[in-house]
Amino acid sequence: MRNLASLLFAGGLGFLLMVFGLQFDFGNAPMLVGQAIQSAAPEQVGAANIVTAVVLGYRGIDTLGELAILFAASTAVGLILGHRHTSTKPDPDSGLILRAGGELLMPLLLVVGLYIILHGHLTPGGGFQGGVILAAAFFIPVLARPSTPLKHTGMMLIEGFSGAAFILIGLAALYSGGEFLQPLLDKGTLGNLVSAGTLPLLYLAVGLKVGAELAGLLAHLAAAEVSES
Amino acid sequence: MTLFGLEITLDLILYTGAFGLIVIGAAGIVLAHHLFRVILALAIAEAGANLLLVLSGYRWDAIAPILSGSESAAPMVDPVPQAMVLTAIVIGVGVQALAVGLAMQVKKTYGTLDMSAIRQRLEADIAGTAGIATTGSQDAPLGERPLPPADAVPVTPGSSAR
Amino acid sequence: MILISTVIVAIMLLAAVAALLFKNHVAAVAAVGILSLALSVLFVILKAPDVAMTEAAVGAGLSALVLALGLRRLGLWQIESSNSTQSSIQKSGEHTDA
Amino acid sequence: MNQIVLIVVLPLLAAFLVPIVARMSASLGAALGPLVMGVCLWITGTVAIESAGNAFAINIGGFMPPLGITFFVDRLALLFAFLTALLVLVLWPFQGEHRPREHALTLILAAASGGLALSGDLFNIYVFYELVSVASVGLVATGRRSSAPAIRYLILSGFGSVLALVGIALVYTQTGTLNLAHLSQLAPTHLINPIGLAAFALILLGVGVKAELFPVNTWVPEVYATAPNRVSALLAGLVSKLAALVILRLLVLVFAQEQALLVMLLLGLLGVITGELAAWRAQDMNRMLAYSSIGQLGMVFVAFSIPGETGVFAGLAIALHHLVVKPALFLLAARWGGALSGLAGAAGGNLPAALLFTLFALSLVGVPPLPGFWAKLLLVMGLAEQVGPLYHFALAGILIATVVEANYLFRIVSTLFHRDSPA
Repeated sequence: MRNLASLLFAGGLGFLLMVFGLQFDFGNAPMLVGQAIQSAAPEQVGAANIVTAVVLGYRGIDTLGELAILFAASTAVGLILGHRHTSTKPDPDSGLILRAGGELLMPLLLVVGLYIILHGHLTPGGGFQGGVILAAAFFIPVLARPSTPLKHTGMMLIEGFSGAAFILIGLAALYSGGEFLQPLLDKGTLGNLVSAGTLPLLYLAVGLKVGAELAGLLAHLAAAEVSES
Repeated sequence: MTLFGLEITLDLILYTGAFGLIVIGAAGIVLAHHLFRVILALAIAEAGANLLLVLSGYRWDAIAPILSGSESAAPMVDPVPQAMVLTAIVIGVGVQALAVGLAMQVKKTYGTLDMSAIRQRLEADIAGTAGIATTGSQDAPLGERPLPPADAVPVTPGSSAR
Repeated sequence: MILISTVIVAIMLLAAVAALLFKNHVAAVAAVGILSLALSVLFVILKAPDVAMTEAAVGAGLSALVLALGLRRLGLWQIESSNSTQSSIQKSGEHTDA
Repeated sequence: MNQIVLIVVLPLLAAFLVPIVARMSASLGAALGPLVMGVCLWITGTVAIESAGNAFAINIGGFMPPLGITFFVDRLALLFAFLTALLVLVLWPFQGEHRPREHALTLILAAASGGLALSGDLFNIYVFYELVSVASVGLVATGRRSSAPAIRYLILSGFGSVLALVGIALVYTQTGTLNLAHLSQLAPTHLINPIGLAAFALILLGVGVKAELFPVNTWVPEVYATAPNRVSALLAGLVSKLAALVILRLLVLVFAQEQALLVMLLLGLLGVITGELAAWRAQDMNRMLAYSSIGQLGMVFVAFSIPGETGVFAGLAIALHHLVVKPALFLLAARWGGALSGLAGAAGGNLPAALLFTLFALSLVGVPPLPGFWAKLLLVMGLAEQVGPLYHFALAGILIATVVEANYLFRIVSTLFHRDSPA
């Protein structure tokens, strides 16, 4: 009965949405704001990648909220699953190939991740995508040797200070007479690596924060003990 | 190209994809019996919503929103929905990880991941902590079972002792 | 473009249905991963390279990893069919149907 | 004036740093949170005095309004920001074992609540709303047996936010902007149509999860029954009101069409009826308070559905009254808890608490000289002024619900002061 009702609900929702969907003027987005941002972004923010200009400039506080969500999720998972490292029987270390491969891969992933983060204002990619790669780099040693847990102190420092750095850059703008998160520094030449003012710094903070949070989340989940009884 | 008198266009296909994912995800959230499936269904519905958001900023004759020097005057697709989707994807994975962590805790506490079993155990648990003897399902519709006035409810020995 | 999009959308919808109907949880997670990959290709077609990269890295990579870790810790990690005897992690009385 | 953004940013900064500070010095870590919340309280107060009640907007990042994100600061936003900081400070986990992670989550909840009160951008509201979700689920899960309610809550609010995201996509498809002020200019030509109504319904269902709106409030009883009472008080008192505030903003600014009001009226009325009846049936204190909270929020929505200023005033009056009363009731109930039948004569143990409980309960019902009466009177008078059968039906529903409410609250009060043990 309940199943039938929910199926009807889902079907009805789908039908309604479909009917509305066909009324949309697809491919001719109104772009009131998008157009304005597109023409103003090179001058106001100085990033060649307009999406980056929106993510860190025009909608910077969304990104801050998003970092906070990752932090809250990681904190909550840590709070729920707790520290059980002593009682948990870790998985056995994986074979030599994966261990050696992990050690080789980790610096490589770090470099690739940082590259993607630092070119976020020029090409597709940036703090989130690079951050995920950083997370993989941080997490691979755990995967290769589950008995040696993630270095918590170092991770905690990266996690705390990268988030704080994002906010402090924003506050620096507030206290130099502007608004919170107003772009600072010289915009430079459009398309150069050193351009777009504080944007690359912000993206670096985002990338480190995302990487640290996600690696922390993965480590918590991997170390969790679910009783077999 | 037409099918059953309906012209098949790109937007029809894309919107079918987006709304289809949302509806499949919604059905899964409501219908799935296993907690892990519910988490998967949530991810599916989120994917559909993200696709819909990207579609809302699409323009036919436009390039990706990245300036490459000379041709800066070319029209671009709307960068704002793309930025929103970036945010939404990362939010989604955070929520998903939290859900997986909670599922582990549920498994630890109740020993099962079956949604209806969890709900039953939960009801019993709440009633037990409050010191109420369970008198049948709490899910019964309103008015189905006659409810005695509160002071006549049978109490467990523990709570009447005070 | 319309042909590619049709194929991708079909893959996505099939993967979504499969993710909910497969009895095996590992296969279901794999189906969600495929869904994410197809979606990221669709994002490239829709001229959203940033979103495509994120969806590929987060949706197909990280989220699948999170789910796989979850499966492992929840005792649902089981690649072969459910009557397999090789189940050191799989708890015997576990409820596995969808 | 633009330092008001600090009430969002400072708690976030503190939350990021709490684990590190607590590692260096436990006492400093424990003091950081309350300190920051105190600073937020002070900032809100000074901004309120400085602005002298005039509304103003700050453009985050210094971009002109429709381009960037705007915080819209009026008296209502400042009031809710102030109450957020105050309530978080009052309900701060001072006692018990010090857990930096719990402090961090509470700080994040405070920041997100402040953001919800101030934000004037549709997607920014969504982000803060998700932040509230994640932080509150984390806090709920700190309860001893609350992992299952927490995950059911998380899944429902996750589903709600997917619906809200679809609604936002519909709005964006129609208008191409997200700024609420800009949307309110475009709404008459772009959003007064079926798509606008669908978008409103989707966003209403999404945000309604936190606001305990009728069909999406199944999490309320189980979460409030198992979460720590401090967290229940925060959710019932603060978070639900902020979600209601968001719904009010959207309704007044963006979706001001007749059908939207009717949808609100219907869902609100259903919430009142189901909530109060379920509260009447409830056999334990926490779930009774939870269901009564659903009923009260339903009244807020019924009030919001009255067109014009009257409805807004009545709804806000009920919401603010409930914001003060319900956390107090939850905290007082923590003393007794458990089954209602076990309460007989409990007042003897702690007379002041019982008297306070009685006072708040009387105000909740709306006994004349108490503030709850005036709030309800505003609502009833507003409904009576409206023409149309649905409004009169709602009026009858509210009055009957009040009788039911009086019945069960008086029953508890009389049990509390009962001399003998029950038969």
